[in-house]
Amino acid sequence: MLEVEDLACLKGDRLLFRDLALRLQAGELLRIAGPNGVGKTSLLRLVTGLALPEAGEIRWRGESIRREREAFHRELLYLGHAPAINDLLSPLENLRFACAAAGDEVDAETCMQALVRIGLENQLDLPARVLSQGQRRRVSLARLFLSGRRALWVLDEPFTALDVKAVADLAQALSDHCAAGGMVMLTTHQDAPFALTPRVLDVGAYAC
Amino acid sequence: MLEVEDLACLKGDRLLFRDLALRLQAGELLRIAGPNGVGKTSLLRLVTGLALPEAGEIRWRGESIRREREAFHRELLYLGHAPAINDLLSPLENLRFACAAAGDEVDAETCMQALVRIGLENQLDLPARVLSQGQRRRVSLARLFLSGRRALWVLDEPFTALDVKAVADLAQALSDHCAAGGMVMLTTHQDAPFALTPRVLDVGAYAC
Amino acid sequence: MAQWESWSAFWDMGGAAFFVWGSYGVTFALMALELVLVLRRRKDTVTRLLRWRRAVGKDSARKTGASVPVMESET
Amino acid sequence: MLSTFLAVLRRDLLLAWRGRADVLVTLAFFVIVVCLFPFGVGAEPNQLRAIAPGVLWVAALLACLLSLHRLFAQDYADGTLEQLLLSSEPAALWVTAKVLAFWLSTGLPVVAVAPGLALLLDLEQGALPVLVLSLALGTPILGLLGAVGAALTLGLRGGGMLLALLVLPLFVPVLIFGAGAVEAEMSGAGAAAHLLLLGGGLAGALALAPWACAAALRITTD
Amino acid sequence: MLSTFLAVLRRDLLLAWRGRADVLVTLAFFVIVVCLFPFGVGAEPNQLRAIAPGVLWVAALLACLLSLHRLFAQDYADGTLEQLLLSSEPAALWVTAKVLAFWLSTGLPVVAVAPGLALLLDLEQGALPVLVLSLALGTPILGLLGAVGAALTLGLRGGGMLLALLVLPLFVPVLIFGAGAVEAEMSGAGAAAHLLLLGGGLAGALALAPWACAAALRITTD
Amino acid sequence: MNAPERSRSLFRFAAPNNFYPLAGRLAPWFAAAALVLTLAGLWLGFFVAPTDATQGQVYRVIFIHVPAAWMSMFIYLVMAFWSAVGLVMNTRLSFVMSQALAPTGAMFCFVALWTGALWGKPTWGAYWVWDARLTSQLLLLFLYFGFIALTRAIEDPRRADRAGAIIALVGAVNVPIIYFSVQWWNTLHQGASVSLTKAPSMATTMLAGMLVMAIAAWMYTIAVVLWRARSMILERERHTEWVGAVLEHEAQLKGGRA
Ligand code: HEM
Ligand SMILES: Nc1ncnc2c1ncn2[C@@H]1O[C@H](COP(=O)(O)OP(=O)(O)OP(=O)(O)O)[C@@H](O)[C@H]1O
Ligand SMILES: Nc1ncnc2c1ncn2[C@@H]1O[C@H](COP(=O)(O)OP(=O)(O)OP(=O)(O)O)[C@@H](O)[C@H]1O
Ligand SMILES: [Mg+2]
Ligand SMILES: [Mg+2]
Repeated sequence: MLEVEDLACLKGDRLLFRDLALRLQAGELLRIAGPNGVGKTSLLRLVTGLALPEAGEIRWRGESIRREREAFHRELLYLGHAPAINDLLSPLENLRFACAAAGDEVDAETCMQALVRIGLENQLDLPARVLSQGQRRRVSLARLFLSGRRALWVLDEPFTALDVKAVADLAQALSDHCAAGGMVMLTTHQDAPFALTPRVLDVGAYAC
Repeated sequence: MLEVEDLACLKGDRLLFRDLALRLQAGELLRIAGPNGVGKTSLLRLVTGLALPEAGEIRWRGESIRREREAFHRELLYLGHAPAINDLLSPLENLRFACAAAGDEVDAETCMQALVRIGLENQLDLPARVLSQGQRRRVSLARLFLSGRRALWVLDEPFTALDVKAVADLAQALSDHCAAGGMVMLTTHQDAPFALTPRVLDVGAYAC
Repeated sequence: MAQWESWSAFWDMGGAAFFVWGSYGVTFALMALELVLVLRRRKDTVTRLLRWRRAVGKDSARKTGASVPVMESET
Repeated sequence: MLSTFLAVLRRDLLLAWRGRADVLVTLAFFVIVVCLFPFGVGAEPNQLRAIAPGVLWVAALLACLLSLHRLFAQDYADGTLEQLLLSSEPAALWVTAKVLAFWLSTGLPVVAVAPGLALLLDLEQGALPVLVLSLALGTPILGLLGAVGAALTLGLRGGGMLLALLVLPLFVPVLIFGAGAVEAEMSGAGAAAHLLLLGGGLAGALALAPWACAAALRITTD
Repeated sequence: MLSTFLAVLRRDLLLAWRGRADVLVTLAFFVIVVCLFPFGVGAEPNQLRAIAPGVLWVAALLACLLSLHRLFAQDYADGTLEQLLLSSEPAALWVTAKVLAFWLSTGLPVVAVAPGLALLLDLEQGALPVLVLSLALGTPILGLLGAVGAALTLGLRGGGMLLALLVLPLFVPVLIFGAGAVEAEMSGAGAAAHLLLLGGGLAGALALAPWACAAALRITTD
Repeated sequence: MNAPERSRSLFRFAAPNNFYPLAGRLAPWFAAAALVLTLAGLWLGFFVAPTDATQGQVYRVIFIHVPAAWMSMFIYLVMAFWSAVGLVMNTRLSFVMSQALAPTGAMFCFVALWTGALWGKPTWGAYWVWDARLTSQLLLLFLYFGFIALTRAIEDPRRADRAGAIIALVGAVNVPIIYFSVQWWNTLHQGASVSLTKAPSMATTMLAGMLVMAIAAWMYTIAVVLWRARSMILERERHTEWVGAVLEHEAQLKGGRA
């Protein structure tokens, strides 16, 4: 459904990779691998359409994502390095805004349940500023439980700062999404107990 | 050498832990464990003297760290969540400044070698802003190779964003430091291949 | 020399030497400076790019040279 | 369509309320700059009265300018902006919501306290309504134009100051007509023409600036 | 002792040089604020001349104020400040180095262009040396006092604005003596007394402010 | 640098690899023309044109003041034009052109201000008055500075191109607004107390000198901008093979000379 062809990414003087191609089908879990600095984050940002490629083409359901940006973004969920959490708002407020801004209609009750499910039941009303690293991370990850109808999840190092149990839960959630016909594309340097083995794409293979 | 007694930490209206006690001897590697939000980062900041405890006493070589602050800080190396990297400076400049500011006399050549050793030979002159997450992390970690004479290393999630090989190297460096009579206190949720098994302190055991 | 009795009268500009020569002087100095900067920039660019090419190796150059689209566009 | 607009508007107002300090301090800045003038210039009433409209307007402009960099900075740093750009709604829409919230939380208070300060500088009371009206029409223009500058300078080194350099020339006409309106009223010439021009400017800015700003944001996050 | 001082000074100057844009733009801000005044106040030469010292000093003060928040912000955000506080040298030492670097990169350029702008406002040429001297003595005081405010407001919500609110009252005496010196010179009364007071203020600030600032930084990072 | 005819050839030269050598070939000719015309203009201005009846000799500043003022305004428009072309058509060369024009435009803008100020002191008794025309020139300088500062501050050239284009266009929309507002502002305050005193009927030799100098300024601008654009193109296209070839060629030349 997601097809990438001949992608090249130039950063400053350095051509990070070129001729990168990938296909992601419904139900697939794709892990982008490679050592630090090889261009995984850059690749994800290209795929989401946040950055423009130096060359190449990205298609979603057969249409170029630049031409059909809105349709693509309606089906995309991207969580990058930056957690998109405002320090002054509580986890609940942050989550509700994240959903509303993205266009998902979710009521407060459902958001609350998602936060409880992800283990923030005691932090619902604290300002995000005082949360621990792992708790901040969880706030943004809670969106995953509310975005089932978004087919493509693109996650940049989602396991960072999470404790062992949270890693296992998240891996389970990702597997479930794939089992339900979704697609997941993620980077991580950690091992996680996925129910289905992820396909691995090594960016290093396309490096220049 | 490092002794902590009856330590309590209050955040907002929550008492994170109390009656926490620990001793760290030369050559020991101590891992602070516990789920997200239990208070590991808070503990480390108390131990370094950056934050003040609600109750309890922290002693370094028998002296309270509040009374003998300077002597303690001369032997301490702390790397927190924030990488202390300026975006406009190159890795080399950042590292040299970090050492000079801390009072370590290190020349440019040695800094360069440390950066090369940690795998940044191609990024020596880039502004830190364009580095990838893992590369940023490495810049701050490079200080470890230059601070051998500092006995106590306090590291908050040092493995974050590092790739598998870098994790192994770092674990090796930590083990070496301990073998040479140093002390390491760290938090992490990841498994790392340490040469000597770390002693584990579960903050959860002291939680209220 | 239709306008001027002597060179000194010319340089004096009817008492307005400072204003007239100040204008012309600064103007031509700026233009000369700009020219020098532009030409030097070119030299710097060439040397820097040569060094860069040596450093990265020539094969990392993309193969687009001959086939640059007539109206080059990004995307 | 409207849901994103409302979500952004509601959140930004909530944030302004949470960070009340910010809003009050913009205001305090306005007040202090106006109050500094007598110290710098000397306290002679006639002179103060003559420069009062100019000082008030310059102070309002600076207060607005200095809070402008906050408009997108936080959202840019924490990744919210990326998420908004990934929303399927047109970006000009929520940009408008952000500017509106910004004006409600910084422009409006300035407009509200201006009459009080005008009295401090001994401005004639007859000119007060015109002062308020000119500020009420002018500050949203400043916000809209400033938003474009703020979007363009996001995450740049000289950020805040570069922003000042970019937008100040654009602010000059607003300043001229704004302060001019008050002076025209004081001199008896009537302020209608000035105010009409400000209104026209506001309509124009409202129609164009959000699009320019949205384009700038897309460029910035590239 | 000196090695930390020099390391910090060298790095901050290097950073200022890297971020040249910053420095130039502070300057541009100063220039623009001065130029805005005629638009607000009107272009009559006599009036402009009368308010020129005040306007120049207020503009210098604002330019300084607005760059102040940069003094520690970056180091605070990226953790460098923590590291500096963990250094075994006395904090007042490297704080002085930071303020010195700050003044060299923002105060000095402002002092340097002030005479040109004074001509734009038609100030008498005789008063120019006093203007320059008063700024050269006054802006370091602003930097030193401002550093304390910057340290206290680090990481707070209303940061930049709160800073303005905190330090402006402290700046007022400097403004009064600074602008007063120029006006005294223009009125023929002689500026010596004003300048001596400014010099005394500088000595006092230099002796006290770094310690206060260091204490404030320790509190902030707690 | 005004828009050439929209013919096929435009599209051919829009490719940087065609433009680069062409610019290199043309620039010296424009530079030479600028030199010759400047000398001719100076000769006309200083030795042929008569002394002005009211102002004496100081009026001779006009021969650079007016061309510089014209150029500074015109260059901004051309800059905005290229920016618009770049945004609409996605041609990188257009952005290069607009950024190459900016420093020269700012330079002329400054020259107009400087010469005007020096002219003003003897004629009006002050280096500066807040006259409408003067003021809008000053603001134009700020617009130039803003554009230059913005494009310099952004490192990624693609982002710099587009951000600069936006601010150039916003500025261009504002230039007339600024101009008229300033004019009105001034008249409101002090009527027409200050206005540029034009010589009632300019001597034809004066006019000729001015025009020749204006054309010289044109030629100079074109030459400098072409040269600057060449460096910028090399920089941006450094990954391409044709730049590789150019660089090798340059290296050989240097080696040959050394
Ligand atoms: C800093 C001061 C000055 C600035 C910024 C300035 C700016 C300008 C500008 C922008 C123009 C071109 C405007 C146009 O063609 O519509 C111009 C033209 C001209 N200026 Fe100035 N000027 C200054 C001072 C003076 C002074 C002091 C004089 C003479 C007393 C003067 C005489 C002229 C003349 C004769 C023209 C040609 C007008 C025309 O051809 O329409 N300028 N100046
Ligand atoms: N201007 C530039 N010049 C040279 N190299 C650059 C420039 N900008 C970015 N880079 C390089 O591009 C790469 C960006 O990598 P990216 O962030 O995509 O890495 P990543 O695979 O996500 O790494 P990590 O695992 O550390 O997150 C880095 O190696 C960085 O050094
Ligand atoms: N003002 C407050 N009120 C209530 N709880 C607070 C307040 N400030 C901090 N906390 C809590 O204190 C804890 C701080 O934890 P800390 O950052 O030390 O956790 P951590 O063990 O390092 O976690 P992680 O593994 O996620 O990094 C969090 O649980 C946070 O919710
Ligand atoms: Mg990454
Ligand atoms: Mg932690």
